[in-house]
Amino acid sequence: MMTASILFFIAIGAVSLASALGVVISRIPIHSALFLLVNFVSMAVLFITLDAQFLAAAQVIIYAGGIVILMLFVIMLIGSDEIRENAGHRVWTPYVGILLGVILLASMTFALVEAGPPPATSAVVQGGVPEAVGMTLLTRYILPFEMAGVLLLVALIGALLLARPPKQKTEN
Amino acid sequence: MDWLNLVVFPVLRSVVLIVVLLTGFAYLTWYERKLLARFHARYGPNRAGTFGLLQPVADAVKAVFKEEVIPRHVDRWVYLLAPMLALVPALVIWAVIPVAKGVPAIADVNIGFLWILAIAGVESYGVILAGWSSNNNYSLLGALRSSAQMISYELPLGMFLVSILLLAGGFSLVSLVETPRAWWEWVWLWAMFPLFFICILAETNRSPFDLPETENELVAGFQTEYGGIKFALFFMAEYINMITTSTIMATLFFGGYRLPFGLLSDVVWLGPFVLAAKVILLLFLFIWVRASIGRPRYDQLMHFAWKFLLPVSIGYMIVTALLVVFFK
Amino acid sequence: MLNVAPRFREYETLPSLNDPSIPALPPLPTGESEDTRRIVERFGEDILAAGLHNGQQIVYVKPERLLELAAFVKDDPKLAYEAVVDVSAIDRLKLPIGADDARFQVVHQLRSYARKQHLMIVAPCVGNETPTVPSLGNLFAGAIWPEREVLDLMGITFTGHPDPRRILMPDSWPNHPLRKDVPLGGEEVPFTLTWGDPEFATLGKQILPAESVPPKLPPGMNRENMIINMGPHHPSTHGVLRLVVELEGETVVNVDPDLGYLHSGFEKTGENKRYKDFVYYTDRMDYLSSMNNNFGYVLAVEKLLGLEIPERAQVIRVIMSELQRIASHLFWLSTHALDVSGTGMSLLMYATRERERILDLFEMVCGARLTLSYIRVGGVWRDLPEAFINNLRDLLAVLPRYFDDYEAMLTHAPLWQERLEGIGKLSRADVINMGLTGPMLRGSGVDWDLRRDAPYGGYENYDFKVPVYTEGDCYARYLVRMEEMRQSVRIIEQALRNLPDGLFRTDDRKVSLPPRAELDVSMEALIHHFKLMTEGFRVPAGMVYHAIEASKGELGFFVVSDGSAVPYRLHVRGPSFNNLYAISKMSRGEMLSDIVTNIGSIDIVLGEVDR
Amino acid sequence: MVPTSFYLILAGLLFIIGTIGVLTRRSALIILMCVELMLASVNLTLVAFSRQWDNLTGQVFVFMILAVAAAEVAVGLAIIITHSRQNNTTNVDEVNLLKW
Amino acid sequence: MGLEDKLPEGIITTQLESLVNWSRQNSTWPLLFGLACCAIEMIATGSARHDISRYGSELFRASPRQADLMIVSGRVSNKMAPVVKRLYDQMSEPKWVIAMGICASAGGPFNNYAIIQGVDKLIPVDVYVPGCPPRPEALLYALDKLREKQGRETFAKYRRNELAEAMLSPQDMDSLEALRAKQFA
Amino acid sequence: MAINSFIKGALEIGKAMGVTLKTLREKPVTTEYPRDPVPLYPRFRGKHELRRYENGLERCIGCMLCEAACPTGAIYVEAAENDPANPTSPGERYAKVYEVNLLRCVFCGDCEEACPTEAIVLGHDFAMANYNRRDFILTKDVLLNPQEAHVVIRPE
Repeated sequence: MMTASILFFIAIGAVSLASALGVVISRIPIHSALFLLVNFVSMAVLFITLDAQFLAAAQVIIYAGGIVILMLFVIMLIGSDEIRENAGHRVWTPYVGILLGVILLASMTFALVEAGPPPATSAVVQGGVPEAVGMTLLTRYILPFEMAGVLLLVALIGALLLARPPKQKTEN
Repeated sequence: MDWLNLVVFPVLRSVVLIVVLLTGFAYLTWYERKLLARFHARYGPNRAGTFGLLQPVADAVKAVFKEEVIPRHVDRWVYLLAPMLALVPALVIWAVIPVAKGVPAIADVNIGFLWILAIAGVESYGVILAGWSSNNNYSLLGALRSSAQMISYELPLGMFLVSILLLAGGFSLVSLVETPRAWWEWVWLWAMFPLFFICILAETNRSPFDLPETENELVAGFQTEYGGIKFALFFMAEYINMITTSTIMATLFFGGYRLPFGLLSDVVWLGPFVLAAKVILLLFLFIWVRASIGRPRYDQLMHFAWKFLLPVSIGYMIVTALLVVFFK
Repeated sequence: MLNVAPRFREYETLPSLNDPSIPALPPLPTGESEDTRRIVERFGEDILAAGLHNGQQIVYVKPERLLELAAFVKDDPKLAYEAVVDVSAIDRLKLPIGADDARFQVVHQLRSYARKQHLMIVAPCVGNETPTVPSLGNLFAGAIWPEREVLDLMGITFTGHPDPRRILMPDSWPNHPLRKDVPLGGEEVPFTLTWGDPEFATLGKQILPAESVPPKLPPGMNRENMIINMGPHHPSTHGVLRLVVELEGETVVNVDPDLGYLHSGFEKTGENKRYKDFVYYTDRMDYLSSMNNNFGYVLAVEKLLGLEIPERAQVIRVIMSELQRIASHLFWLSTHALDVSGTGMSLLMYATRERERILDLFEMVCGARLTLSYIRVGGVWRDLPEAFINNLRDLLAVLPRYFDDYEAMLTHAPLWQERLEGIGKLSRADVINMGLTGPMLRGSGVDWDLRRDAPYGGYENYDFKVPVYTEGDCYARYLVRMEEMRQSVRIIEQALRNLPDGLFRTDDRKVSLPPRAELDVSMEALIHHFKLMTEGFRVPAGMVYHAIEASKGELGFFVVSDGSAVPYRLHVRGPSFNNLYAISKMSRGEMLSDIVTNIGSIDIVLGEVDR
Repeated sequence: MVPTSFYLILAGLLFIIGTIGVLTRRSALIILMCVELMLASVNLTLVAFSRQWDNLTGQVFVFMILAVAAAEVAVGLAIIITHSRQNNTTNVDEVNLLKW
Repeated sequence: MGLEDKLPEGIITTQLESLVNWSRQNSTWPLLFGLACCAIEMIATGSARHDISRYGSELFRASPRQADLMIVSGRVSNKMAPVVKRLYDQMSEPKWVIAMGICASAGGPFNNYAIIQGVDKLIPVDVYVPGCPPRPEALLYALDKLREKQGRETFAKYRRNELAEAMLSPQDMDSLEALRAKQFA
Repeated sequence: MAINSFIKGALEIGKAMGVTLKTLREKPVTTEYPRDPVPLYPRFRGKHELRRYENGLERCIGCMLCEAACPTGAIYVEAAENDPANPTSPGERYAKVYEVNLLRCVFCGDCEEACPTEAIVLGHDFAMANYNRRDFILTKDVLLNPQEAHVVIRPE
């Protein structure tokens, strides 16, 4: 079973990497959003392999069911014309971006190699079920939980205010 | 043995389920056409086979042998992907629904409710992407409507589901059906059924809330550019969604595969039939509503969701929570 | 390249009993009325002629003072002609006019709702090849579309017109079809004799290319917004209407109707057919209420003829006209419910189910379901069959119950109310200025019904209520039509009670066929029969505008006769055409779905809009 | 059982892809998506650690991040809509009103 | 074309052919496309009294891509001609056309400048229905006639595109514009 | 009050659903056309037919009045002198060619009305659909020998 689950992990990981690349590379925003969706779903699957079913469901509900749809909605709303990526000035950013990314990758690899393999997993977490997460959330982390609620409310109001169409002189 | 349990049985079950669902879809179209015809004081299909029973076969064969056109102006990949995306969620939602005592369709997972919510969330992709990829203004409007509508109605739907969850005390649908309930719980549950049904209508894009495809305004809405088998897939998705949501409603509100008062609760094979009977009755409701009620305007639909359903559903949830805390 | 077989047979080549006379000019009006006197007093020499003709007030005015005259009759409280209901033009090329006489005349029909008066203003155009005349469009919104139609079909330029585009014909059309020097067109009718002609050899096999030219953006529309083409193939435009809709989100910024996709050349055809033949064509104009179309046309011709109609025929006509009104409204109801409520809605089927029963009655009487041509000049086609009265009574007994059913499904249904209330609002001033008629008028608080206020065909003998609502929205128009159906039932009941015995068509043998039995015994009857069938009847030279209250509004026929058996000029004022003008104003600022509601609420029939 | 390090490597790669996206792309929408990508990769490490140490705090953290992500997307998209409405572009290079 | 392109010829094909023809006969979805008077009778054909749904044809599709049958119900004007043609082109094979009423079939009473004298100048017509307008039953009869024709169809027809061959070659074609010009010459 | 209006609306919706439910119980009004005969009224005007006298002579005397009366020019008649020895019709002349172009006819009944000998009548056959445009020219042969006798002599 060990090998099977590792194979499974590799397959899902590959999907998630490929879709992530797709997000970055694709020219059409809608395609990017779709790749993002694939990435999120693969992430949810990874969560399940990590025994976090509740989070997996939450991931799908919030990310796939909410965020990506919202993005699609916005893309359709403002028109999905391709953006001229090679806009005259600042042609150097992509190269620098890729360079920075490579540096980041190098440093992380270095850190991982330096630290050596982490200790083998000790316990089998049965904490992924909703009850356990809920208990933790509403007891120990009640304050952050409430804060998150407030944050969402504020974001909601903020988004509303921001996206409200500019006041026009109605009635003429 | 592990393999058998892990792979073979689920696969077998899914195959059976898909076959049943496809047949169900085919005969649902027949059922709807016949029933709608009777509501309209006419006969409905009766040329293909006795009582038109072969009508779905004719439709299916015709659709398969129709020329497949991919218009030049569409976004090819997304255009082809969309019908499948529409159909898949309608099928996978079945994984958690119990069809008989101790027999979930695929698996009795402990996040059954969340699964339903999650899949309901991705259901709208097919419609949205179809509308966008068609590169047609009508389709785009249909897609916009669809996305807004789905997000709006998911909220009250989620609230209602959470309320039921509170009553049930667990995420599993199997235990929901099996747990006996007090009479006031039933009454309290049923009181909310009409509103839940409205949400379901909106979620499945069924008339009177079929705004994404409103024939009279948007020609065919998101599916304007689809023909042949691809259109049939959308059709399939809509109708399988109807079956699926009816099953969910039957499970949530009407005791799923169980007969009332615990009659014959030991006869396991009766379960699917009881469930099917309940589903057919609920489908009748779908069609009856379609025959009787006009369609609201898009903005009115949104107002209804945000200004009426959402507050009511939140209120309902709070009251349910109080009831559960004090009486259970 | 293709040879057309030279086998045209004209009616004139057939033995006709007396020579066709030389075309005559319609005589000038004589006498005067209070209104014409007032106008003549004010404008003096610039009024070319004024007075009464066929009982109508007509004023001929010099074109340079037309605008002033229009403003005067509109604003003068003693005249108060608030609305232009129709604009048409006459090409007098084939009439014996003098060399310095204008070739084109523009004819305006004005209406005063407050004083229940009608006024016809005729203005000759300046210039014979490129005629011009001032436009009344800035004064009366109701003149804008009719003037565009005249511009399109007659080629008359209206100076100062707010929107001078062609309206019916494609932009690339080479001529102005209603001019008298333009031929009717068409092709020969094939028979086995001519089947071999190259013209017909390829029929059904030759597929002609027809490129669609990308349409121009109508003026005043912004490409930045979403532009949607509703139609000409769209489920809810009630035919082949094309609406160019500018949307911002789902809010309508602008609507521009594009007509002419069903333009069938009725007027030109009518000018090439005998009076008796055109009855069949009127059926096909507003094909939902052909009885009313027959009625309007026949009344106009009878007015020219000065014909008296037997009492029984009058009552039969009223019965038929009202039945047709119910049938038309039922069809409107079903399609309106379909548009607003969706395909599954049963009301579509219920209303058509009851309509079928009316069509059955029609078939019983006329032998056809839709294109009835039952009302003929001089009376009606045949007498009522015996079973008709009883069947009609049966139907009348159940109809109100069905209406109750419809109302139970709609009137207070929350979704229906929400979709209709406050949608497509038109104020009283708007509807009058735009020249709207029928339920559009009555839904906005104008208490006007031609059946009551300018009675024709014996309507003065019936007691009925004219429903009027002041809200001016789609819901008010819905209520108006529902009530009209009930009132129509009342009228028919009264008519049935007073159905007299007697002739079903006039016995004036100059217009009406002799009974078949007489053919074998009377030579004179045979002669009349032959003459009526070959040449038709002649109509004295004259000019008439006659309007009736059709189910969709004021249906007017403007006929100019030169004394022959073929109309010289035949113009139809279709209620749908003028009512449709309001769609832009109604829909602006509302949602996309409301356009559909508004179209349904206007109740258009494209056959009549495009003619 | 897949070792935690695998998850960490995957998360790292995803994070880097996200970073590169943010740095290279100019469309505000895609930048937003890439930020989401980075957040998601962090989520993955948190869940992986949560399992590693048998401690639910990691999952609770992920929950918070989900909330933050939702809020961020809502506000971000609102900004993008407003901006594109006024300037008709979502190109971040053209968002330079504050530049002197 | 659809699947039939990929099939070998043989007995199975014949069996399949009859199945496919049967399915097409019983599931002919018309295009929701009304022009004039005949459109009203077409609607009446769908109404409760006549009930076209008995033939499985009540699904009037508004989008040409989903329709199999175009019922040209009424007169086609010069302005409408390109639209009709375009709609026909947008329908996917196999597709059929019923010219309902005499106006669509041959111009009918409108023998004048405005009306195309028969829609078969624009698109190939399978069944013509006389009548002005035809009774709903006449349309149902035409549908029966069409079913007869559908029953005789073969895959080969679509494979070899016989339909196109039956038409004249482009150089023989007269354009609508030329036709129009001839009328006024 | 939102709840109040909601309840009222629900009642109204219930009423509408009641109407449809009522119809569900009724028998459909459909006429099963090809199976059941269509109820036609005597005045219905369908396909043309030419009539004969009982002795077999054609009624048509070739007067061409129908052709003149036809508003759309759908009738074509060519008359010829009767052979006195073997007359086709009782009069002096008979119709050598009598054709109706069904695709131009509006079934108005004017020919019927015009005919002095009641030779041409509009029958009750409405099933005229066909595949080829050439099939719609009714020649004299077809007109004289209808497949089924649909002729209804109208009392008027």
